[in-house]
Parts: sequence; C-alpha cells; structure tokens
Amino acid sequence: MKKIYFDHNATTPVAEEIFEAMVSYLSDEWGNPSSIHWAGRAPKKAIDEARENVSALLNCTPQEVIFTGSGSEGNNLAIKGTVFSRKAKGNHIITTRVEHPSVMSTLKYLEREGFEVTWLDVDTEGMIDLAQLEKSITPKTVLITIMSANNETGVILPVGEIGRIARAHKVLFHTDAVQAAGKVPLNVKDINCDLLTISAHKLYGPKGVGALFVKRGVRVVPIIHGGHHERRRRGGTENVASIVGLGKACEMALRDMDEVSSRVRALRDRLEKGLMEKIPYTTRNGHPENRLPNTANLGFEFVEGESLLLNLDMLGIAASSGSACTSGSLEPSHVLIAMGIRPELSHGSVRFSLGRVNTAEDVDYLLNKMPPIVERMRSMSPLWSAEEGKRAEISFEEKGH
Amino acid sequence: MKKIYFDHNATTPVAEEIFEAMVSYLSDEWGNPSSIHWAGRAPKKAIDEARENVSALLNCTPQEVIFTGSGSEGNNLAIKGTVFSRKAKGNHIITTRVEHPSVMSTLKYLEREGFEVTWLDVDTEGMIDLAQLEKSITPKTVLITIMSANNETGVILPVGEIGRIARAHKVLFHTDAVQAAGKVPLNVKDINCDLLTISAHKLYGPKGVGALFVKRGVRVVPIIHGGHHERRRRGGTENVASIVGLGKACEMALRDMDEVSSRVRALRDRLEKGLMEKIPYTTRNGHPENRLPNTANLGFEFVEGESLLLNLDMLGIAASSGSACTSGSLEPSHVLIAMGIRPELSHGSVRFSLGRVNTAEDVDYLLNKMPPIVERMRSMSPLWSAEEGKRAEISFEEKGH
Amino acid sequence: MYSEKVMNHFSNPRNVGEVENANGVGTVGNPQCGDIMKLTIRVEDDIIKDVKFKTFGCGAAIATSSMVTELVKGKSLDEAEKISNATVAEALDGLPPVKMHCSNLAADALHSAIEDYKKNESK
Amino acid sequence: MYSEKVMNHFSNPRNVGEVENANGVGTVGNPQCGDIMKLTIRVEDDIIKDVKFKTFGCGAAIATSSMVTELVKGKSLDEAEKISNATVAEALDGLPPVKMHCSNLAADALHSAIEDYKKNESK
Ligand SMILES: Cc1ncc(COP(=O)(O)O)c(C=O)c1O
Ligand SMILES: Cc1ncc(COP(=O)(O)O)c(C=O)c1O
Repeated sequence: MKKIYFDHNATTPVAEEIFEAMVSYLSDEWGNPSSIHWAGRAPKKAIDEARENVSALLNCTPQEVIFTGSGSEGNNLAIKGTVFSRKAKGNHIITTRVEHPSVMSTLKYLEREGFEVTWLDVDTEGMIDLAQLEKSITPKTVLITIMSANNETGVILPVGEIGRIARAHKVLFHTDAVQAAGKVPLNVKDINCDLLTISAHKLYGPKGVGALFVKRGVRVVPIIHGGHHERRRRGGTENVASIVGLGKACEMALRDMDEVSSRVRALRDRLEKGLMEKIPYTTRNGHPENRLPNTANLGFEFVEGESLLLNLDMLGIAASSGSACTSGSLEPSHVLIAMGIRPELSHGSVRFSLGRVNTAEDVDYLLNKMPPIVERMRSMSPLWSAEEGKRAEISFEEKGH
Repeated sequence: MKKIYFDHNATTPVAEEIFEAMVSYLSDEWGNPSSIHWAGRAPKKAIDEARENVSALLNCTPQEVIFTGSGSEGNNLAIKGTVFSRKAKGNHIITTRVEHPSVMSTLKYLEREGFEVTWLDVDTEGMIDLAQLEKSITPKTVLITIMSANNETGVILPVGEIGRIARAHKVLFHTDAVQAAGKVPLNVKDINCDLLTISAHKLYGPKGVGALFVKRGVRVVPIIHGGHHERRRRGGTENVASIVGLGKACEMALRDMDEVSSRVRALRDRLEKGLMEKIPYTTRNGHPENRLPNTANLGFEFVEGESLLLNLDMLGIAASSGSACTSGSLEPSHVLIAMGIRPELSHGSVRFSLGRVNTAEDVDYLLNKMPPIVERMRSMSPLWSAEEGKRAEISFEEKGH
Repeated sequence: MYSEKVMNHFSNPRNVGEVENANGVGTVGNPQCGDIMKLTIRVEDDIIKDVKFKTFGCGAAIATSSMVTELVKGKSLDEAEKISNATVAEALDGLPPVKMHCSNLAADALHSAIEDYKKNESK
Repeated sequence: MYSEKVMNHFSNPRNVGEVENANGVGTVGNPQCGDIMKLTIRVEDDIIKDVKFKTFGCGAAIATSSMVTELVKGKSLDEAEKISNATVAEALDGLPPVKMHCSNLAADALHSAIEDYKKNESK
C-alpha cells in the first residue's frame, strides 16, 4: 500500500543522517559523560558539540541551552521554573487561548495554585491583538508565554513584537517554538525572548529530547532536581544518544531550512489550492500568510474529522484532526473554537502538515483520492442535503456529553 | 589498550539485544503512538508491550507504570507529585542521609518550600535503625522515601520492613530502586511500597528513560503537565525507542538476573578479597552482607580517589570515586560521611561496580595493576610515612574552601 | 484502536440513506461531541421492515449506526426497544472507553425513531 | 577535563619527595577538600637550590605541586615569592573552574615554606 505522510507537525520521520549520528552512542560509546574515565570522554565531547549545534540554530551561547526530555518538559520548566521563584514580585501570567496542551495544562495547574492567568483571545485568523496584550500587563505580571507558531493551524504569532513589549515592561517572555523551529528562522536576539522551547522529534530527530534556551542571568528553578547536570538546572544522567540526535537535527535545520521550506511551501500551496477547488464547502482555518510553510488546516463542512482521517488512512494517507478525538478527549479543538469556528466545522477540520520527504506525486494522490471520500461521507451525513447540494435542515435531540 | 569497566552503577553498556530492539523505532517505525493512522500503530503496540515487560519485572499491573525521562524524573515525580497534593494532611517527610542527589535535592528544595524532613542517620555499615524510623513518624508524616539499595556502597536497605511500618501508619512509601532493579529481586507486593523508581541505563538499556510504579489509587500530580499521555500523569510525546529499550531491559533482567548475579557476586568477592589482601590499609565501606552482589566500595588510606582513578584509567580500568570530585563538587561523599568515615578516607574511597560483561581476567588484571599504583601514590603522600609503613605525623595550615 | 468489526462496519456501512415512506424518524446527537445520527424506519404490523441511517460522526458513530440497523431489521418493535447502546457496543466486540459515551448513540436514535412512529400512529 | 600539560605533570610528576637537609617546609591543605601539599626547600644564598613535594590530592593538586617545583627551582626567593596560584594554573594551560579554588594550593605551600625558611634563619 502507498504510504503518504502529511502529519509532520505530530512527529517527523527520523532522518537517516540523524539516526547514523546517534547509533554509536547507543552501542560503542555508551559511557556516562560525567565519568572521569575513558568511557565518559566521547559522550562528554558529543554533548558539548550538540550544545554548540543547538545554540547555533537559536543564535545563543551554549551555556544558555538546557537539554530536556521533551518539548513538554521544556515548556513546564520555562513556566514553573520562573514563576514560582518570582511569587514575591507577582502572580500574573499572560498567554493565549491557542497554546499547546503542555503550556495550557501547566497554566491551568498554576491557576489552581493561586496564579492569575490572562488568556488572550485570537481573531478568526488565529492572531492575537498586540494592544490587548500590552493592556493586560499589570505590575503583578511575571511572565508572558506565547507560542511562536501554532501546531494545529501553523499560524505564526508576532513574537518579535511581543518580545519588545515584554522587554519594555520588564516582564519575562517565553515562547514555545517547538513548531516554528526548523521551519522558519528563529533567533532569540530578534525575538527578544528570555526562554524558548524546542523539541527534536519535530525536526527529524528522536522523540524524548528537547532543549530550553534560558537567557544568561535568568534564574530557573528546576522541575527535576538532582545532581550537577545542566548546571544544576536539570538532574539526571544525560540522554547522550538523543542529545546527539537533537544536535544533528539543529545542524540540519540550519543548513537545509531555506531550501526545504520553499519546496514544502509550494507543495502545501498546491495541496491547499487543489482541495479547495475540488471540494466544495471547504474553508481554510488560520491566517492566509502568517503561517508555517508546511501546514494547511482545512475545514470540510458536513463531514466529521475522525471518519475522514480513517478513510484517508485506508488509502495510506496520514493526516490529523484538529480535534483530539483519538487522544481521549472528545472536545473539539480548543484552537479552532478560540478562532470562533463552529463545533461541527471544527470537528470536520483536518491538518495536513508536510515535510522534506513529500513530493508533488504525494499531493496529487491526495487530490485524486480525497474528493470522492468527502462526497461519499457527505452523502451519509444528515447535515448535508445531497439533492440540493447544501446544508440540510435538521433538528435533533441533544444526547451525549 | 585494555578497557575494563568496573563502573556499572554509573551506567551500563547498552546490551546488543536491547539496541536491536530499539533500532526500528529510530528508523522505520518513527510514528507518534497517539496518531490515528498507520504511522502510529506499531509504536503504540510497542509501548503497550514495553509496559507489560516493566510490570512483569515489578509484579504490578501495566496501568500502574508511568514512563519517565530518567530515574531522576521518577524520583522527583514520586516525591513532589505526592506531597504537594497532601499538604492538607501534613508536611512531614522521612528519608535517610544516604539518598541519591535526585531525592536529596528534591527534599532540600521542599524544605525551602516549608516541608519538614527527617533525615535518618545510618550506622557505620550504612544501615538505618527501623525503630528510629518508626519513632520519627508523626501524624503530619505524608511520605517515607528510602532507597532500595545505595548507589555508592551497594548497601541494601530493609525496604520490606519499611513498607510494613509505612502501611501500619498509613503513610505513603516510595523507594528509589534504580540500583536494586535487575540486581536483586524486586516485587512491589513484597516491598509494600506505593511508588518505586527504576531507570533503564542501569539495566543495560538506554539513558533518558525510566519508569515509576504508582500503586492503583495513589494520586500523583504531574511535574510535566501536558496532554493525555501516561493517563494524564506525564505529558509529552512518548519516547518510543527508549521505552522499547526499557521494556527489553526489564525482560532481560527478569530472565537473566539469577545467573548474572551469582556470577558477578563471585567476581566481586574475588576482587574485594584480592585488593584487601594485597594492599595494606584497605577497608571496606558498607555492610558486608546486605548489599548488592556487584558493588565493592573500598577505602585506601593515604591516597586520594581522583588521582587513583586517573591512574587506573591510564591502564584502561574504569571505576569511580565516592567523592563527586569530577562533578563540580569537592565535598567528600555524603554517603560515606553519613557512615562516619573520615573525610581523608572517604576521599580515598573507590567504588568498583561489576556487570555482566566482566570476567575473572578483568579482576586479575586489576589485582595485578592496582597495588603498585597505590604504593607509588602513598610514597608521594605526605600523610604516609614510607619508612615506617604507617600514618605520618603531619600538621598543616588549613587553606582552600 | 477499533476492533475489526468496528472497522468492517465503518468501511462498509450497511443500510446507509433514508427509508422512502419512512413512518418513524429519530435524530440525536451533539455537535460538541461531533456526532449526529438520523435513523429512519418503516414499520409495518409492529415489525421494522426497513431501516436506514445517516450519520455525521467518528468511526464509532458510523459503525454503531450501521450495526443498529442490522440488529433491528425485521425485528418487532418490542424486541427493538430492548436494544441498548451497550447491546450495540457488544455486538461490535466493544468500543474504546472514550467512545462509549458520546459516539454510541445509535440505540438512542432507534428509540427516538420508534417513539416518533408511535406518535405518528396515535395522531 | 584536564589539559595535556596537567596530565603530563600528573602522570610524570617532577621533584617528588622530600629535600634532604631542607631548611624550609610548608604544608597546606584541607582534608575536607581532599588536598594536602607538603613542600620542602633547600635555600642557599637566597636561591632555591632544591625543592620537592609530597601531595595527597586530586590530579590538579599533584600537577600544580609538580609545576610549582619546576617554576621555582634555581629562582631567588624574591622571584619565588611573586609566584601565585594563578601563575601555576596558567603555566599548566589552565585548570577546570571547579579545581581553581581547592586544588590549586601549591604556591601557598611554597610561600609557607619560604616563610618557614625565614623564620628558621632569623632564629
Ligand atoms: C540510586 C539512584 N537513583 C537515581 C538515579 C538517577 O537515575 P537517572 O540517571 O536515570 O536520572 C541513579 C543514577 O544516576 C541512582 O544511582
Ligand atoms: C507547539 C508544541 N509545543 C510543545 C509540544 C510538545 O513537544 P513534545 O512532544 O516533545 O513534548 C508540541 C508537540 O507535541 C507542540 O506542537
């Protein structure tokens, strides 16, 4: 069966050159980098080099990089690590309604712990209002945490401006750059951020490793206390092989980003344009320009996302749904809801996220296979009147929930 | 050069069969286990199987296993995850003076946050007094956290009895079993513990992955908040390859433990006896019987540990020092100090920790090479009077520190 | 995630559409959950002669809709009324726990259709 | 961790032992840190004619001891007094930061030995 992967925002294939770089640290060079003896030497050198590679991508110093066990850990460390120790200054945090669960759940937890959180609204295109942001800052504000790019829609937030506002008000600024990294240029100096999160498995690297940039002079309290590792900011024997993978991923991202991004953008545009032309009642979710080059989030009226994805999967096409249906929650996507999209339409939204391996043939396969699927599903949908080619009049008993 | 590894308590070589099991999840099967489509299917199945393997080693149910990013994370989650949410009940925690830094630093942090910690003393053999433990329990005690076996001395603590005492007083009991796992039988039912930590890289698996057993019904608040992963107790895309490695490591440990442990014990005894016979003024640190079969911690009077290790390393022998000299701290080992060992002697203590790859030849090589090294170092030591073959009379100005 | 039987009904759903000359219609669901089911039945002599569904919903919703039509076709109203959402889930070799609540409404749709039929009859 | 020069002095230390007929002895250190250094010197006509060390300590402690003996042999007391712990570390192409404080006491031992010599002289 054909296998076409349009779900690179969920995770990316591990690039062969990254895998090759990792292998020796899972076989011959298995030593503990803290060891004084021969076994520790190569692993120590390897993580030093990886740190250089990460810092080169972000334009910071190696000392400003903390290796973490995931993007989620990075976000948790950035947020909890800064706000708890600044309670004397204040307990107010500013964020948006469209953050990743690792930021959102952390902030909901902090609300229960007595912090106050301002959840900035987004408009129908997923953008925040900078004036609104600035107005939300109070003398008690200790942290602004806003993602660089949204994982579901690909919308790029104006982190440069946010950074300037934060700086002007002397408030710390953290950005979750897990999706932006490797797809658009990232530079902590331009962004003016104090903390920035990345994760290797969105960059063709392994799962279970990430990095947090922490600007020199910004104190973070560990969430994993332990020994001397990572300058006492994250305990635990270093995950050498994965750190090497992350380093290599950053090196590759820096090297290939321009070429890959422009190629992927052309494919994404072809895909988006093609589906919108071929399938009536299809809408684009998210800002048309300010977004990642690889992501298209499309709403197909009158059909439900999970079913659509299962049908695509039966043809070997991997994509994902705005809704976290598969993940144990039946809520429609909080991102699409925040953008004011109707629940039925947000349930019928699909994210196509492309990557370096995709080709024009992949896109054309989708453009051929998908329209009949949607047509068949619409013919089964009580929300669709096939005869009239429009929304069906329907009323129903509310059940479930 | 010969390479002989006697530092298995620091980390273990990755076993070939574990490496082989991991490889496909870093290459072909790179999918996200939460994905609904083809890419997620094999990874999902793989982590389910790994969970079975971990639970088989510990004798618990798969639902009671949380995958973590390290032993350190497991310890942090076990401790912070239980005590913060039990503040209403009390703020008292009981531990020992010989815990791993990931437990010790966590508890020191909690002390600063208003918790009260009882640090139980150990005797000269590294054992705690159970009566003392029981007396320390107050109505405000919410957690007892005591390691199963010490990483520096290998001393095995009486976790079965501790578990019974904890149960009798209705106090939660966590044990850091990172060193005990795979070396001695572990069974959460026998131990009567509520939480138990393990780490793969002490079990011939990869670094950067571990597991925490959490008994059914015991609530833990995440330290890494995020999505639905690990039943909402630990956010982040699952580190599939490493989890597979951990699962395989547990399977191997269960299968091979008896055979490996008795073989390793014989080698350890030969090493220990040999060195004590051949090198005068050598003492054993830790209980002679109640300890891991693979660990020997020996104090060599009048010489300093780091120098000794460097000299051994020049001959290809990897061991480690009780002192964390290399790791940025110049304090003598807190474990040996807690056992009442003089600072100079604790500085001159070396941990030999054996593993499945070691042979009698390895041990004999050490027994041949080490005595002349110690002799040469003693001849350079102002604490040693070569002429008289005993401690030198020496007085000095206190400098440094 | 889904059992083979669920996938079978999902990819090859039975009795899709709307019964012509239906004398009972039940539509239930919740757009929040993303599942809306419409069941149409033709009852003759207290027997469900024909039944069809239209469903907007996830894999479980479509499979349960399909399954319920198979279960009731040719059954008496009394028998049909005994069918619960749990019966349907069982007939499909189970559903993922998270799907039990929202997406398993096909029996509700059936009962609603039967009620509608009875209301129509009693007019 | 250590520079080549440190490892060279560590594995091949110069001037180990005690000077016979020493007229100055300096012993400094701290057993907490695990470093104790004893320097013996033979001074003639204000020149350090001979110098030897004994050290209980880590790699850095042994290398700095060895290096300081090389640096001062044949030097006048005035010149020797100008040598600081930093001079020694530099001569070894640097030391790991954590080793700068505790394990780099060789110059202190030297100064203590010179002081001892002067005290002996003035008796
Ligand atoms: C007793 C003990 N607990 C915890 C740990 C921490 O494990 P990890 O290195 O996986 O964080 C170690 C080893 O480093 C250990 O020996
Ligand atoms: C925007 C964003 N932040 C954070 C994460 C979390 O990264 P990880 O899966 O490495 O925990 C993800 C992806 O899962 C993401 O898309």
